[in-house]
Amino acid sequence: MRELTYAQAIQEGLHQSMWADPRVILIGEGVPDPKAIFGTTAGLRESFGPQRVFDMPLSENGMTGICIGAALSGLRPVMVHQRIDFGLLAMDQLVNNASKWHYMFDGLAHVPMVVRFIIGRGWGQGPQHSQSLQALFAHIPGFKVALPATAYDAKGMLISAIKDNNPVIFIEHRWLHNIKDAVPAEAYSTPLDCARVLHEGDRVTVAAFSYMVVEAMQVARALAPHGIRIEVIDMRSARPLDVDTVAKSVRKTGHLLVLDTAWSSGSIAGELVARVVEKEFSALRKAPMRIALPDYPVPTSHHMAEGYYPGAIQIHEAISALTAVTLAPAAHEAVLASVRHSGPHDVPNIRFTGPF
Amino acid sequence: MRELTYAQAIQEGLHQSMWADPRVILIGEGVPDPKAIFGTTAGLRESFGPQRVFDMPLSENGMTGICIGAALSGLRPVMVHQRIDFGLLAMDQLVNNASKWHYMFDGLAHVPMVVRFIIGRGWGQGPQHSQSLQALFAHIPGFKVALPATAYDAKGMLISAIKDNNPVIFIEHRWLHNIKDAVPAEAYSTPLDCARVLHEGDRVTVAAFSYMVVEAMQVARALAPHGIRIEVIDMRSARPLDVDTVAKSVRKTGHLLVLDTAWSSGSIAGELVARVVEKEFSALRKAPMRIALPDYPVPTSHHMAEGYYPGAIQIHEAISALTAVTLAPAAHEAVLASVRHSGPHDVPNIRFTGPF
Amino acid sequence: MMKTPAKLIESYRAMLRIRRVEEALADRYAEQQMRCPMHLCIGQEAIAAGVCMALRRDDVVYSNHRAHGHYLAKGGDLNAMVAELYGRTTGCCGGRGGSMHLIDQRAGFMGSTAIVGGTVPLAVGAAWAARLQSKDFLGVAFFGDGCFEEGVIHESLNFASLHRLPVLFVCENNNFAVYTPLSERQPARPIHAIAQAHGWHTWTGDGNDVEAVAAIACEAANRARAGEGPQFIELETYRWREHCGPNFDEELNYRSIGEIAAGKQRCPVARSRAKLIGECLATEASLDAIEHGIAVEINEAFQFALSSPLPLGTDAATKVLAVSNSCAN
Amino acid sequence: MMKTPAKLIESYRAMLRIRRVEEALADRYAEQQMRCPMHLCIGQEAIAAGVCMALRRDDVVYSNHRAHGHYLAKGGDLNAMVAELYGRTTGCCGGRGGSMHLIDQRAGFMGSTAIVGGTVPLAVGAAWAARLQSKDFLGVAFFGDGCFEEGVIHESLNFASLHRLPVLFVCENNNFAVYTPLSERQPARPIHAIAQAHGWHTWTGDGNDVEAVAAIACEAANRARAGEGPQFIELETYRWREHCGPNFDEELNYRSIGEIAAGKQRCPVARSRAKLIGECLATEASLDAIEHGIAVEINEAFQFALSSPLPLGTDAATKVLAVSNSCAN
Ligand SMILES: Cc1ncc(C[n+]2csc(CCOP(=O)(O)OP(=O)(O)O)c2C)c(N)n1
Ligand SMILES: Cc1ncc(C[n+]2csc(CCOP(=O)(O)OP(=O)(O)O)c2C)c(N)n1
Ligand SMILES: [Mg+2]
Ligand SMILES: [Mg+2]
Repeated sequence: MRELTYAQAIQEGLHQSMWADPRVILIGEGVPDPKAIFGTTAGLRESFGPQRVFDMPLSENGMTGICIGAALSGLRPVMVHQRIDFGLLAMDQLVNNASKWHYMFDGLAHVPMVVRFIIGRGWGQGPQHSQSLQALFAHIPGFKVALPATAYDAKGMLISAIKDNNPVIFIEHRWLHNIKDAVPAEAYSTPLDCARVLHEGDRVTVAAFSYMVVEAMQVARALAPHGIRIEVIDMRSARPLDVDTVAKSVRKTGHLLVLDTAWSSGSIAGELVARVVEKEFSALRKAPMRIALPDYPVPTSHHMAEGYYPGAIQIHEAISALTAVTLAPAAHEAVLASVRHSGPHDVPNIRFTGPF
Repeated sequence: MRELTYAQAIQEGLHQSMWADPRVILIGEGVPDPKAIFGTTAGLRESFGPQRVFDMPLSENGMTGICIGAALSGLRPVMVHQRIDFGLLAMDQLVNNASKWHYMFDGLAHVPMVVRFIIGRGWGQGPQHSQSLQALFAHIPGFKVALPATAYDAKGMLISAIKDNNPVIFIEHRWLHNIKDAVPAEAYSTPLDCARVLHEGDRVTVAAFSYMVVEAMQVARALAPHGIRIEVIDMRSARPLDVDTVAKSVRKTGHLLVLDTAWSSGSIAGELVARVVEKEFSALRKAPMRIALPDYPVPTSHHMAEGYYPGAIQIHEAISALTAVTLAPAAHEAVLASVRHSGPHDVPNIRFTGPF
Repeated sequence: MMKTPAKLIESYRAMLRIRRVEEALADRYAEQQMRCPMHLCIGQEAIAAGVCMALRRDDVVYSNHRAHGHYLAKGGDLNAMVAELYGRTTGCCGGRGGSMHLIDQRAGFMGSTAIVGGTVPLAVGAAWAARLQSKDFLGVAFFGDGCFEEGVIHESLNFASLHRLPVLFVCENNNFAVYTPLSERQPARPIHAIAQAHGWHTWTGDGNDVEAVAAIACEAANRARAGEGPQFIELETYRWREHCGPNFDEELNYRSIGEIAAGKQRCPVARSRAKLIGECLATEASLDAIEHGIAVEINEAFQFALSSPLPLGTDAATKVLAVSNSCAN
Repeated sequence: MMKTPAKLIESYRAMLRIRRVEEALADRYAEQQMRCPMHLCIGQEAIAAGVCMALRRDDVVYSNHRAHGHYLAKGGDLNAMVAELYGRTTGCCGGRGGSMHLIDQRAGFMGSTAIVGGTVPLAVGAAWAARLQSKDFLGVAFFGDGCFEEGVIHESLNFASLHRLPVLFVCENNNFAVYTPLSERQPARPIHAIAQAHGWHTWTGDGNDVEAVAAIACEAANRARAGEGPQFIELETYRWREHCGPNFDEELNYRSIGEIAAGKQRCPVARSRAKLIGECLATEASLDAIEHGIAVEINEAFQFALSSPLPLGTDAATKVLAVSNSCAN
């Protein structure tokens, strides 16, 4: 089976979208530079030329407005920001204009635009370079907010996002960029409003966003040999939230655990917990749980950041608490061993050596 | 008992804070102008002079940064924005700098600053002038987010906010500005982290934010004569969320209804529902509910906006559904009659005649 | 261009029409049926009229909260505008926008919004789209002196200059943002000097002189269309009424009675009329006929609006998201 | 000011110290113990050194992601900086900030941050606070050519000019933002011309000539302190190494080998040394002694850092909110 990394899948999705539709343009700080946004825009200027692939001034709000204006005059811009933290500079144009234009002008116009934001962690990115701000966008009507967790979905959802006539906030976790997955060569669209059951189970529903899907799947695979089957749902989108898929699963499992890469308070994990409870209260056998970041910024020092990011171990613990299942000590050890992060905690893999 | 409107209470809180501490300065578009931010800044330039009370250029992000810099050099700025929508322009300085400065610089410095934002509704303010964006701030560690609902708290919480060494996001609903309450003449501080039980009851816990407290209290008063006592909690702050007070109440009532002035999805109402469920699952007898705005912008036309804002009627209905209490038809009619908004739906009272 | 009497009369008519429409809005606002904030441009009509005289229909205009004049001068539908203020289904936004959100895309009026500075980069984006699609329409942004304080102006000036885009910025300097004078917001230096420093070609003029405005706009538009890069026009003008709402505002005391009187003295409409009559370019009778024609049109527009269907609360739930046809495959 | 040999030697020492510190950081970065993004200013030292020579200790400096030079030149504690990069408790932010977040308030270094443009208005705010508190310290912001594209620059320029604040902006124009040349981001016009249009006094100079830099900064600081308003200094400079990280980056091909060589040719440290020797202002031996002193200091700093305690994960949960003493009553 053909495999690509998530970054390659993004690149391929961009390439095929630009090839299919001459209205698609690509712009962002560093888009055509040698590092090519972690490789996701590699070769695109060479393929489509400087009239469709742009670097840009460090003017996040203005350039967002310029892209909105270009979209309203017939183009389909894809903007890229290397860090979602920079998106805070563009909140005015995104929230006041892009999200509302179609609505407030009675559907007479629309803003077909994709804004790629990269969230992440590790290597001392620190308080201002590794926020996970998806909740800020997920609250806003008029946006679609995509958070693909696999290379397959990264490509398919990006293609959908570019074809979509609404502003789509497309959020990639950096620790996903190097993970491989089977990715068909042809162009394909993945819906922007459906969660996906990645691993079937009956003991507990684990609904995960973005990179937390990876952690959840590790636990699912580690527990399966011990007869504990958990249902892992890759939420894929934060807006709209596919509550139905989760609700259906909860009706089966009776337990809900939600995983997010963001600060816990006010996270989309909280929203999902609330929605499921409002809908499926009687199906729940215990209080739902969520695992997300503690409510403070991440410090830069890797020593101090140790333990900041919950992962497979914490997921495993939460599942044990929810299901009240106790593994035999040896089995328990085996599970822990198989999910433990190998190498330094602040890098996605041992090949990662900085410097950013 | 001495009564002031909420707007007068704000003005008095500002006046007393500036009088007490010469480091306090006040700045905002229109602060010293004839309309004085809905009267909340009236007379302050006259009292404290142009070296402490400032109008400002239309530069929301830059001026926020300038106030942060001033705060770091010894002043205690209070900034005012007539609409929270304009705050979207300042998200970078607020979230990337103000909220994190103390943390990321190891507590060596702090940003004692209050940012007053006005949320609201009515008179065709429309999609870009009446958003209720508290959830965006409530998600961010490092902020305190205050939403006083009474004149008493407006003054007390503003005084606390100004004394606080952290950036405090202080959110006022315009429809509160003209409501009177008993307000002591002397300066007093109200905590920024405590909800308050405004009306005791045992049938259902109604936890409300900002203006929704007014609607909830109408229902509480209307139901009381019929022997239905609901517990109304004025949440007062969105960050930190005083979950304990709500949890305690839910242990008594077994039912939770949360009211917010914002879009439902991703609201602080959702966060509160999730937190209470995570904590008090077994105390809940039914699925908790929330009442908030539908997930789309408000249109400008008052015809089209009719029904957009849920109020006492919907609260009453939700309470009936939660408690499964059916009032006799006459009693039901009496309740409805007493909570129905009088006059046009798009103004807080009939004296309001625009133009903004 | 403006040298012909026909053009002069046309620009007079455009200004007078804006004036009379807004006066009618102001008169009826107290009836409490137009229930939205409304910013009148009475006194500032020459800018809208003069600049739009120089534009083609396919040139795209973006505007701000004070948009009536720009919308009408660009050819926006009057009925749809009045209906919009009344919140009717026939309004240009179906009632969703009100006075601060006007649109008539067929007339090249792409939208006005309520956030100061919000549409400025959109006009640059339009010009960029024109460039990238090898079309020759212009992007035009109208904005005020207060708007010039927003950072997005700087970002827009930089990008447009970098790509030498076919864009026109029209800064209506009425010396106030709400009730705050320019002197409390900006240092004593010309606004256009900053655009110039960014590499824009700049123009200044008396915003009360429609002929002068049109002449500048015409030159500027020609240059922009010819690929000579972005053009910045700063025009002095004066807002006669309150910042927001239908009334005059002498009682607010943020500007002197003398200043207001001097502002009104420079009335662009009266000036144009005086010239037309004084230089025998038009007769009193012909101008009266224009006045009459406008009155009829306005009357019809209000009738149209008031007899248009009311939207329902349930209509508000629609069009939250655009249908994504192209996603169909 | 710079005319005395002592001052020249002092500025040479300041530059050399920055250079050697950063070289040491670069050398050890591969050990993977400094685990955070790190932006070296090697090649740009004359700006930090020259400007800070002109400042008083109580003048407050704000800086950006490329902050080591500014921090050191302003008198920031070397041990605390190196420890910060190693993420130790003794770091200037206790490990919370890393290379992009330096602070030493006693030295008047108020903070550097990772968001481009983020600290620029803070320096203006400091100057405003000085004015309002009748103090005579200056607010100083160091930033790059890329930063100048952010809207917040415009807003900061406007406000500082409006109030004629005692503020110095130092624009380090190294012609690149990451790997993107100025020509792809800004039109061909001088950056400082925009500050000038905002009413700032502007200065330009060769950022490789520490003497020239110090002379300009001295004049500018005097003017600002004397109430003559904000001062903008634009200096040409060159970044020798990769945008972020310890290495050279010829292989990335975003700039030519010739350009890099020419950049290095203008080495401010070598130039200063040549002058000191050439004009007999210092002996080889005395300069070697400086070199040696710096080496010792750096060695000690690394020892200090590496022998400092490691923070714990649990430390991260503290200091999220400031204690609000004044709220006690
Ligand atoms: C970002 C933002 N800040 C503040 C406001 C409130 N506001 C509306 S109009 C206005 C004044 C604008 O002044 P100017 O640009 O000169 O236009 P004018 O009203 O004079 O035509 C202000 C401050 C707003 N709508 N948007
Ligand atoms: C708001 C924002 N946008 C983008 C970035 C990513 N970034 C970090 S440094 C940099 C280049 C800055 O260029 P310049 O200001 O010239 O400083 P230099 O690196 O050349 O010293 C960029 C784009 C950022 N940190 N913040
Ligand atoms: Mg104005
Ligand atoms: Mg640079």
